[in-house]
Amino acid sequence: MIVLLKLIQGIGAGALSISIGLLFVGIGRKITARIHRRYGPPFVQNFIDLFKLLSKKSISHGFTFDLGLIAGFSALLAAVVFLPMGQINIFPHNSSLIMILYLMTMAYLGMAMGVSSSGNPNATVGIARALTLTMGYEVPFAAVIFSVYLFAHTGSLTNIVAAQSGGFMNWNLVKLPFGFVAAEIALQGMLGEAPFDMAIAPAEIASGPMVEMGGKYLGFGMLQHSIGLFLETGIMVDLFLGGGSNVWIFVIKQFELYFLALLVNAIFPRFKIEDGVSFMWKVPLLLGIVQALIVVL
Amino acid sequence: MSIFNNAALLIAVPLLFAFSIPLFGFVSKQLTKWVALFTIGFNATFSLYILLAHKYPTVVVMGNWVPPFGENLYIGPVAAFLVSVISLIGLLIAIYNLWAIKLGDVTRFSVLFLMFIAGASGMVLTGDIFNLFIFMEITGVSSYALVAYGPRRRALGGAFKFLVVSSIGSTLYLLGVMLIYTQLGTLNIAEIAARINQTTPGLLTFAGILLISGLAVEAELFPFNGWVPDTYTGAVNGISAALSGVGAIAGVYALFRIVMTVLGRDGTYVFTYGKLDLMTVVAILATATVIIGELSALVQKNVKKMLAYSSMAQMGLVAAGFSIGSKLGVYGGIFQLVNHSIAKSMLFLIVGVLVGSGLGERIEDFKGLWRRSPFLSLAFTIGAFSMLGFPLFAGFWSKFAIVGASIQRGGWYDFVIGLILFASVVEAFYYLRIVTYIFSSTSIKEPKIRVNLSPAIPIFILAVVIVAIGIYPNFIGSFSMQSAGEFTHKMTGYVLNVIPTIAAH
Amino acid sequence: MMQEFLQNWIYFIASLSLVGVGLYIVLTKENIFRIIVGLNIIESGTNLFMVAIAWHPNAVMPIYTATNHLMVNGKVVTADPLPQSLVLTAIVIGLGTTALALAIGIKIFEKYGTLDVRKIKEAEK
Amino acid sequence: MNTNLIWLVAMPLIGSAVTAVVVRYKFLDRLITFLTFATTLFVLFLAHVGQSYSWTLKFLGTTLNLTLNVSHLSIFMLYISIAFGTVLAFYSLIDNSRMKGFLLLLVLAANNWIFMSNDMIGFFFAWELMGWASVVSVLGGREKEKSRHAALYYAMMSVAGSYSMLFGIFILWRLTGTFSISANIAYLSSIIGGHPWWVLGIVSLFFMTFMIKSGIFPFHTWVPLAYAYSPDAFTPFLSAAMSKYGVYGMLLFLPLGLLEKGFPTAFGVPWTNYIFLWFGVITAVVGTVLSIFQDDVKKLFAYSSLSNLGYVVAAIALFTPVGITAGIYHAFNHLLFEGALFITLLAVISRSGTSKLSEMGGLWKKMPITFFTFFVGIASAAGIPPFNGFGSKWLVYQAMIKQHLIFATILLFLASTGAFMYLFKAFHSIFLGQLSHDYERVKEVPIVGQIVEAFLMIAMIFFGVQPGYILKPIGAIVKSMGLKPLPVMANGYVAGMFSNVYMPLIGWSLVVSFIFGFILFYVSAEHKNVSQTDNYTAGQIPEDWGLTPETYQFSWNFYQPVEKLFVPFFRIKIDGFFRGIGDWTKATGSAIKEIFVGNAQMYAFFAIVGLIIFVIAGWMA
Repeated sequence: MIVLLKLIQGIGAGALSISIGLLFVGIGRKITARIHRRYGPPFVQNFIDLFKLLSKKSISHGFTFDLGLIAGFSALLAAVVFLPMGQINIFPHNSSLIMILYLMTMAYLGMAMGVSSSGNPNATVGIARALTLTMGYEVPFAAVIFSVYLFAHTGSLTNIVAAQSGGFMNWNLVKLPFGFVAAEIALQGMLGEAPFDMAIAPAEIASGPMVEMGGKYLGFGMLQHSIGLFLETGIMVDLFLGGGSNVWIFVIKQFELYFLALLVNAIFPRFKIEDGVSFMWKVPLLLGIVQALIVVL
Repeated sequence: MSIFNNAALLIAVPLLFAFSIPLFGFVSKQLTKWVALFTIGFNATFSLYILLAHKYPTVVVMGNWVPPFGENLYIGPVAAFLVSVISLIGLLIAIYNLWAIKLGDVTRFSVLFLMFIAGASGMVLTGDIFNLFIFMEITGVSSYALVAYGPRRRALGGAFKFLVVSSIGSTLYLLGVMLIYTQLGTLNIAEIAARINQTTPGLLTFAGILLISGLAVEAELFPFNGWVPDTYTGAVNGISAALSGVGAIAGVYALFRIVMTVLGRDGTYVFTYGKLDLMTVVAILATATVIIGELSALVQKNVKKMLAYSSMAQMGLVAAGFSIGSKLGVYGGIFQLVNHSIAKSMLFLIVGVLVGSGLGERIEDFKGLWRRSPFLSLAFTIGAFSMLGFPLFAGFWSKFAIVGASIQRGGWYDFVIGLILFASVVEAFYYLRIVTYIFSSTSIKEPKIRVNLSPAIPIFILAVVIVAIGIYPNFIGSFSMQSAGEFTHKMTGYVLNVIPTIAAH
Repeated sequence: MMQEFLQNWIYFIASLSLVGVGLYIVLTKENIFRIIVGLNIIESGTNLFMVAIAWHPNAVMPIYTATNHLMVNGKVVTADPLPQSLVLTAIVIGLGTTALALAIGIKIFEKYGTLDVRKIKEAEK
Repeated sequence: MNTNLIWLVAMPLIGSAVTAVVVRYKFLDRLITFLTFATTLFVLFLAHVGQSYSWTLKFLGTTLNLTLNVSHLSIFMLYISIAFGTVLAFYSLIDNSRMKGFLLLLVLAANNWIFMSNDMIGFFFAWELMGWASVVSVLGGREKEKSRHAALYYAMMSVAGSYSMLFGIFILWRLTGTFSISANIAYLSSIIGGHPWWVLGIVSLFFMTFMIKSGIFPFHTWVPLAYAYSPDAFTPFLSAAMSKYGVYGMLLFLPLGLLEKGFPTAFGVPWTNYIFLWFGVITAVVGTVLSIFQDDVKKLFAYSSLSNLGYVVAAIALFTPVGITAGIYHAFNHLLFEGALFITLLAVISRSGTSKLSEMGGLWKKMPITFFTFFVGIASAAGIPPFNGFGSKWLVYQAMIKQHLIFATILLFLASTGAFMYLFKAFHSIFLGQLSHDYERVKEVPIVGQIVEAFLMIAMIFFGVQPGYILKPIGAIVKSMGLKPLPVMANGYVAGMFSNVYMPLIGWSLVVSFIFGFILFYVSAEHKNVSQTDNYTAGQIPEDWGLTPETYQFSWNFYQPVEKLFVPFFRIKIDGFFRGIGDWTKATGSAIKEIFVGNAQMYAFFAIVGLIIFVIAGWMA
């Protein structure tokens, strides 16, 4: 019986993350358009695109191409299940932060496998850039995570959220300001937003990994991006903004973070890959280490 | 005692046949080599009979002049053990010579070879220091001539150097003997050992130094071993094997018989003017030999020269083992001495066979030997690993014992063994360099090396013996332990067996 | 014991200086035959030393005859016979070694065409 | 006095003797090797903790008894190394690289003896035996000159290591008079309070040997050479099982009770362990960074195995309950996934004939089973949850964080993300991308290979989802070391210090979401497969540009942009230090050689000078 309940909750969480993700991207496109002083597509545009893509015939590069893209989508779906979202917390005792992060890498591994088996060098160069960038932002993010670990003496997101209950004052955002700023920059890298979107750079490598995706594969890519977006902002909310008492507050807080990222995305040009990584290892890492020192001493 | 079990035969028979070989020579040149083979065979069986049937300790009196007055041969555990090793290795080398010595003057070669074996056995058996000098000279003369036997010019240069340095060494030894004789009036080792306290310290130390420097030439210790590289490279491989196998045993035995039994006082040794005892001086020389030997072997390009330096270094290691003075140290020393002569003579024989079948002497020529003759490369690896002291091979136990004894003695000996361990890492490098050359086969197809029977037998037997000792060390270990007892406990071990009535004073 | 030994110090000095001369020749000369001669001088030096050890002042020859009494009222007057016999063997051994050295010297001359030790070394390098 | 223990050592020795005889016939040689491994594994089942066996050896003047006893640690290490060895031996039936069975069996005999020995002589005997047996096997590599150099370099390191251990053994023998390991360690921990420097000196002698064997930071330079150029069938055993000997040795010497003696501590860890921990961390980082830029696949995985060893050493250096558990658990995981990766590499190299990443590509079409095992292997090496690598990496972070070692953990995290980079690079360059024409005829490995690969894949998933089976014996080991073991509630449960993970749950959620993915995939419109060069290239066809699959495959200079970042890092060369020592010894050697100048006068002169020095030394000293 419990299993059935958990299954339904899981499906609900999955559907929620997909729809919220697509919604955010739609609104995001409208906001970026407004910044560029044009109207931009309706905010439900992404849902329309998704249905169009899923119904179009497309070409594939063999079994690993399909398996890879499906894995990319479903691994993220599995990771969402463990994320405490406001009062929906499907597996409260099993939401270790590092476990979720490593589960997300499963998704990126799947997508990378699919994309690079397509044989198009642009795709593999894109993946190589994405992995280098991961090494870039993981280091400051690790500094932040471990300072939060030590600060809250716990590794599971549920307890971190519980530790921040109560008013705005005891959010981690207030207690660990440097950590939040470092994590914010790292989030920029995770989402692949402006200064760090060299992985899907349309000009240099024909939008990198997505070069061979068409039809339902592009649909899967879009789904993966939206769930990833939901997950990463969700983690940031749980870590620093107290996780929200119910789901809708949780979603609003996520949108705040995404909105911040969008603003930066609309303005900044792209880093070269090695400058991006060295930037990540200078400013955010320094902040993270400062934060860690404060927590440790 | 019946004529047959008189140990003097060990010396008499080889000499008898040595000088009667020219008669056989008239019949046929090859026969002389077989005669030499059979005499050494007799020597080997007789000494093994003494060793295994535990016929020692016996004193063989010459012309029934009772020991302190007449000359005597003393067959203790050391003498029995070393004589059997000498004659066994001599036998194997003689078998090798059947194939190797074809050109040149075969009869005179066999005469010299027999004299060499007789001299070496005499050195080990004799109980009289002047006799020791005579046998040293016999071994010396025969080995100069044997070295000069080699076809190449280098042999003559090597022989001449060996001759000059050894004759200076033996004159020093003779002076030392005379100095001892003037004070104690006797030449018998046992009596000198017992009455060593009656000598005046100044003269005794000077005599001791002279004796040691004289014998150090034969035992290849540092300042006196200049002749080693040129002589070993100049000589024919069979002779280098004999020199490094048999000559080294006799040389080291003589040196430590004098230092430990004659000049020793059960654990303490003659002090040079009351400060530095002779044993420490020998220890310093031994460590210097090891280091210099290993380092100069490292940069050698020619395999024979490398093996020469390596045998010099191993003699240093053996001397270091002896110079520790404890029973364990002497045990390690003797065991290493025997292991070294087995392994080193095998290595020289292998090089002999390879050179014989047209392979160059440079290290690079060993490339891909595995393809051309698996038997020789396997034997070479077994010999090299035993020299390095890898487990499952004979050298492991003896090197283990020497390191143990020297650390057990402690004090500055830790530093000594530290240097020796560094030197053996260097040794590991140049041996493994050759082993890796052997097994990394090259693409160029070279003909297979055919090893005919006569050299194959000694190499095979020596390789099997090395692995057998490596797996079950107690067979040789027990003999070396008894002989260690004879060296360290001077009075009970040696003197009282020879002259029961004498009381040490 | 020491002062009896030093009584005939003049002979020891002489014989050891002979050994010194021999050593000097062996160490400095380049010609092989000169070296062999040097070796011989060392040999004879040691033999003299051995004989000198056997003798003490106003010693009598050690052969027992009616007139020659070895022991005079309990004190040994004869020279010690043993080192003299040792000298015999030492001389024979010296002979052997010199003969071999000369043979090798001749062979070296045949092969190298020179007797100069330094030139042999260069030829060998 | 259970005699079955002696059979654990004797069986491989007999097997090796038999295989030595039939070394000519490769299949027979491999068959007997496999049978010996199998019987040793069977004999191992009879051994259990607490058994002991000793026999006397009259040597060194006294009767010494060589004892074997089985502790929790040794039974654990024996099981994993012999089990992996059997799998490898089974695979080697179809392999044709130049590995000699009898050498592998010698190493196995030494392996069993090392893990069970309780006396220093036996330990040293087995250590040196394993040393030279592995050196000779490394010699059989494919590239002749390189494997010769690699074997020589490895030989020098292991000889230097064993001599330093020999020195340590006899110093201990002089102090305690016995050779038994447990007695000596007890003695060391008893006098540690009195004069710590003396004890640290002895222990560092032993630790140098163990660091060399496991390839830890200052002594890691031989690892890539030895792994890359040893025969392909021997590399898995060399990298998976043999690197654990150093770890086993360290675990023997770690419980010195430094904490109780009030030893000065840094971050709650004795300062000696702290320094040693940093050696581990540096190895992890160095391993990862150097591995990213390798083009030879075996060198790439050699560095990866090096960096995983760094993890293990960093964890056990903490000497806290969770640290030791994490270290041993990661050692096991490393053995499993590194072994699986090297065996699949063995398959790929034997089929494609090259070990250069830039020359391979697109092999997944031809070797599906190998492809899947390799995929599971790199997933678990990167530490992705459902597979076995995650549990131990996660525990290592928990252990480090518990001691507030933030910087060390950040570096380890960098090492793990770097791991993902080089693992994907290898995965892509071998299996994905363009399949070149001359690999058209490549076939999958024979059925035996597929069975082994499938078995390893299932093992990785099983131990990933059910880590309890491994954590229970490790708990026993930790308890035997006098620490409180971690609670293991259920088989699937990994309890960390900060949070805990129920592994099967992750597995189930992945399965469910995969089902959703497939449903969505088949619901949407159908797709048509196209050839590998039919790509989005702005209208032209790659062939028009004269592109062949090889040139169109992107695998050369995979992380070239990152290389600029690490250029300052490459300038410091560790093996320059060892080469320096080598050149110095050679220089002194040739200087000393001048002494033997070659003419009789000089030698006679030396003799006389020696004599004079003798006399003066006697007089003056």
